[in-house]
Amino acid sequence: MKKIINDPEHVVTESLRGLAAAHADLLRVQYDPDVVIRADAPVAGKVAVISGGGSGHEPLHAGFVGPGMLDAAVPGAVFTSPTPDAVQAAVAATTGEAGALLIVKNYTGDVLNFETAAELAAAEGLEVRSVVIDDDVAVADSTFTAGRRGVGGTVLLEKIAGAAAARGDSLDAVEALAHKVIGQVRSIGVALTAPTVPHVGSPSFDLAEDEIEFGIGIHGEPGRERTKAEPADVLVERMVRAVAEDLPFTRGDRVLLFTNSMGGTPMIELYLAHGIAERLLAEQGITVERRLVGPYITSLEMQGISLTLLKLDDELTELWDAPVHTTALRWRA
Amino acid sequence: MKKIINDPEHVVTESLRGLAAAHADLLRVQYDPDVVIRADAPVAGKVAVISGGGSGHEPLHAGFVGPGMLDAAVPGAVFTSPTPDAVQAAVAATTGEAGALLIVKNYTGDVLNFETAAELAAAEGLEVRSVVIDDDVAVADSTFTAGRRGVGGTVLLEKIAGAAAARGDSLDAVEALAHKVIGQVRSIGVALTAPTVPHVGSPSFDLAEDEIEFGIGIHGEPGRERTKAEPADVLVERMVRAVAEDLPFTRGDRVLLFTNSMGGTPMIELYLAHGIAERLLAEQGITVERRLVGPYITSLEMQGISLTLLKLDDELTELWDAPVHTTALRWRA
Amino acid sequence: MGCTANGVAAALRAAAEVVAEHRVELIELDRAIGDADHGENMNRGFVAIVSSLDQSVPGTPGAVLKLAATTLISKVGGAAGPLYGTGFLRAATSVGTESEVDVKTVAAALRAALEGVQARGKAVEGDKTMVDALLPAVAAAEQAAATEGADVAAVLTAAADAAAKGAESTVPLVARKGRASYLGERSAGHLDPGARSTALILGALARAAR
Amino acid sequence: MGCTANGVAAALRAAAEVVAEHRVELIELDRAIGDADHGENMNRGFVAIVSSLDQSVPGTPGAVLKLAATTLISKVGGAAGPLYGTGFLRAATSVGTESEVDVKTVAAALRAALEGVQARGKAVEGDKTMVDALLPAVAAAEQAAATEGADVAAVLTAAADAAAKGAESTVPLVARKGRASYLGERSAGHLDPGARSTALILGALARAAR
Ligand SMILES: Nc1ncnc2c1ncn2[C@@H]1O[C@H](COP(=O)(O)OP(=O)(O)O)[C@@H](O)[C@H]1O
Ligand SMILES: Nc1ncnc2c1ncn2[C@@H]1O[C@H](COP(=O)(O)OP(=O)(O)O)[C@@H](O)[C@H]1O
Ligand SMILES: [Mg+2]
Ligand SMILES: [Mg+2]
Ligand SMILES: [Mg+2]
Ligand SMILES: [Mg+2]
Repeated sequence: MKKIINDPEHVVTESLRGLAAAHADLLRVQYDPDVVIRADAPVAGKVAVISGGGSGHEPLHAGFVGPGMLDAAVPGAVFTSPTPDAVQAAVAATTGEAGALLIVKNYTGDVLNFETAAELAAAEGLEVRSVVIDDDVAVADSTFTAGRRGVGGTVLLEKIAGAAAARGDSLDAVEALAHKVIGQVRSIGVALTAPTVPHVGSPSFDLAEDEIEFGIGIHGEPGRERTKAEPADVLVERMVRAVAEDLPFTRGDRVLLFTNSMGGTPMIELYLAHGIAERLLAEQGITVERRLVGPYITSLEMQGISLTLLKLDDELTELWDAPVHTTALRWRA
Repeated sequence: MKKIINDPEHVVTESLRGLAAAHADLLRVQYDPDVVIRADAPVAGKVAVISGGGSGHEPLHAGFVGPGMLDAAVPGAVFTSPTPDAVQAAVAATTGEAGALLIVKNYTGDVLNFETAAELAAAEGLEVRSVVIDDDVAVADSTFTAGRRGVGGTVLLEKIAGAAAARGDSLDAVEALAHKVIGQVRSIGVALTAPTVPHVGSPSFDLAEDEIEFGIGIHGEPGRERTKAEPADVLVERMVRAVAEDLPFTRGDRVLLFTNSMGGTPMIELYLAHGIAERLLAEQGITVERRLVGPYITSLEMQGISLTLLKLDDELTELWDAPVHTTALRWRA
Repeated sequence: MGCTANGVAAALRAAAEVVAEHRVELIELDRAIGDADHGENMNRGFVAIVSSLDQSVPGTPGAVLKLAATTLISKVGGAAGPLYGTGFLRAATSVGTESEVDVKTVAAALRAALEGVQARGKAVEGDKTMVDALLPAVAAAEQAAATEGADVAAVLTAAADAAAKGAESTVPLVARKGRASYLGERSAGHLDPGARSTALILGALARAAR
Repeated sequence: MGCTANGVAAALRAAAEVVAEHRVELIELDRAIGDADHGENMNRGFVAIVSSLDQSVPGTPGAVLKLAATTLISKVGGAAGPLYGTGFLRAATSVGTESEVDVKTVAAALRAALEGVQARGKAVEGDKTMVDALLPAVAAAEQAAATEGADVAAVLTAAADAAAKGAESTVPLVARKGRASYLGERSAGHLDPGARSTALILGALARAAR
């Protein structure tokens, strides 16, 4: 393993020091437990929007802290969900009368730790709700399993919930919108290489030179299916089909297309894939009305991409377009 | 080689199709020769700022096309400078009475091709100047060699020259400012892994599991020195020293610190390195007044980082802060 | 016979040692069907428990278990943190404020831990989780506790042996809970890391009690 | 005797074939001390020349060379594009509008090409560039052209042989121009890719002329 780190045990905290130094205008960092908080929090009268999860997916979540998006992000150890006391610290630093919405990616660890934190917060008289996002179509859904994972849709959900809170929506309204987004967003990922977790020191899985993982998660969990590498045209078509058929998205739909790099994929490949997806959706009569292209929810240095489709309507489009000022997403601000 | 591409020969053009589809509000793409042009070009009365170079360094340069930065970007084949006719096409699409400034990274190929283009443009009566940026301290400078390479400083130069042109500076003034930036910006890079050029199919160089290249270029050119991998604290200190001693930057200086990922380095490591650099500069009494952290000038999927320091004054700071709206850099717009 | 507060503390130290020794093994098990952090997570938690105990040992077995529970909850994260944390917390509550624990108390504490893990994680036997180690352990402990003349060591040994077998039994299973469930059929053929850590910890507790 | 426009075209086609055959070799040479694109760049240029010639062959040797020059300039990019382009352009100008070229014209064209490359790239002998192949080639061509009864094939063969030797001579050199110069001392021990391509192309032209 070659990484630009010191002791693997301190990699998250040391990285947060750099984040804090770089963006003091936007955010502040509390340590032990580690929490990233919007510089001007708590914002009076506003619903706090909080998310978090294991580290290693940057810019998710800390890169989305700031006006128009998250009030706080709770980074766990690499690929490990944060603990309830850290989530509680985020709630304490950001949440007032208007309450807080916790955005939780659907992994057993995240769900359990955020659940515990929400209980603790409720015990202190704060109104805290949580929503669980589970947009990954690679995983077969069932109430008897852990269900689908939360992946790329999380970025879009955080933006839209953050915009709703920023315009003054109540906790009920922000929560309802979050459920709406969760209901109409779907994603699929693919990996060409494996990430290496610092404390492990070797790649999370082994892929032969001609193999890819289709339906990869964002934690180096092996995907659903290991297949031969394919030309981009073939691969992206499989991905678009997997996503578009799941909801299903149909002719006449207006969508946001989010083409995401898992970290190690160069932009030249990412845009190439994005172009193919745009073409295929146009052929299906689906109108791509907004797009996001870049590394926004990553898996350390893993090479791969994910595609996320969110069905849009006027309200979601307006919330997506609303001003946002974070380290990773910024417009009209 | 595993990449999300079709035929290596068409990777640049296919990627540009995705770029065009994603950002029709900001830019348009002309093909064969391939040029990326600001959507509303030519902007009447404004000096056009144009740059370009081999592809594989995205978002440089096409990601910086838009209001407040570049009027056009000229992408060559991967790691190969573009040809004069492509540069000429960019000039033709963007340049009016006010003339154009070509920002050229100091590589023999780039210099020769842009030089030829400038001659051809002059022959058509257009006022076209070029500046050559050579900020890489890894390379020993001499008039008897190819000189220093243009690396990270290019991003800062494009932003500042673009802002000067946007505020209405004359070609003389923009050119003078560009020379000023070139005079006071320095960079150093390091690689942990090698990039793989699509038409080559294997890594550009071989590094043992415990080796790094210190002073790497952005084209997979081996660096000046191959050393053992080191903890981040040691490595970043060597980098800061190499840059800070070159100009030299001294106590009391105000600087912009640009911590750049070469593509494959995760953000968690990048911010960790940035934090160390901030600390070291503070210890030296150098005030980091602005910062840029992210993958802005990359080398495909290469893992590694570069540090760039630009000495600031009020004017440069103001130009850095000026509104910019491109796919990769955006603020106050 | 580790049934006082100090005895429980010593047993937890023994567990911490075993977890540290098996850190890489647990990482590798989790790498195969999860995200390669279980060994790191558990080790982080138990290192923190030991350093808490180094500061001071609470006065009763229940208080020691509660300290372990809150430490695991606040240090481990992931799925294992809340699950083990809840398990220890329920065990602590079950033990109450007595200054010594006997065989019945131990068996009841294990049952309480199992119920806590199942309440939080909703896993049943055969889902390929730590429940597959803990559930037979509880049954074995209860049986041993009902045996004439059994001491705490005997009860924990019975639990540990059953847990080890239970853990092994996860190998052919297809996971229905936790991260391994994403793998579907591909999760079969691998030992569940959480079941393994449960067996390791019970083994350490049993040895400490002898 | 390839001295008409068609002869020059045929020679360029031969060069294109050789470049294609050696594409990977040139990439590998450039990978060692550059950026691994020289073979790709040259091949892209010569493929384009051939497809231009497939459309139509200009009427004079000079016009054919000019077509090659502009194609290389607009298709190759990198350092090699402008350098080879300028070389061919100067050669074309030197040849002028004659319909056949003789030994003197060939030698003079080579000299013009060298001067063009040096004017653009500022490299001198020993800088570890294509100049180290082209410069001795010109000298050898001029000597051969001055020899009683020499034909174009003989002149080009002398140039090609000298270029091959010149290319080999770059191995021990430390680069002072081009991308390899960034390597400093580490550039020694490697054949310069541009010198190698110059030798290959002259070799192909010579064989075509026979
Ligand atoms: N719902 C559940 N109920 C019981 N145990 C579970 C459940 N989900 C996961 N586990 C256990 O947790 C272990 C994984 O723990 P760990 O790797 O630390 O957390 P994570 O899966 O969040 O990375 C699994 O091996 C399994 O034994
Ligand atoms: N200044 C120069 N003068 C002459 N030849 C040069 C000069 N710079 C580079 N070259 C030649 O160009 C070759 C490299 O060409 P190529 O790889 O196509 O371009 P690039 O270096 O831009 O990638 C070198 O091997 C060398 O022979
Ligand atoms: Mg985990
Ligand atoms: Mg090149
Ligand atoms: Mg795990
Ligand atoms: Mg080259």
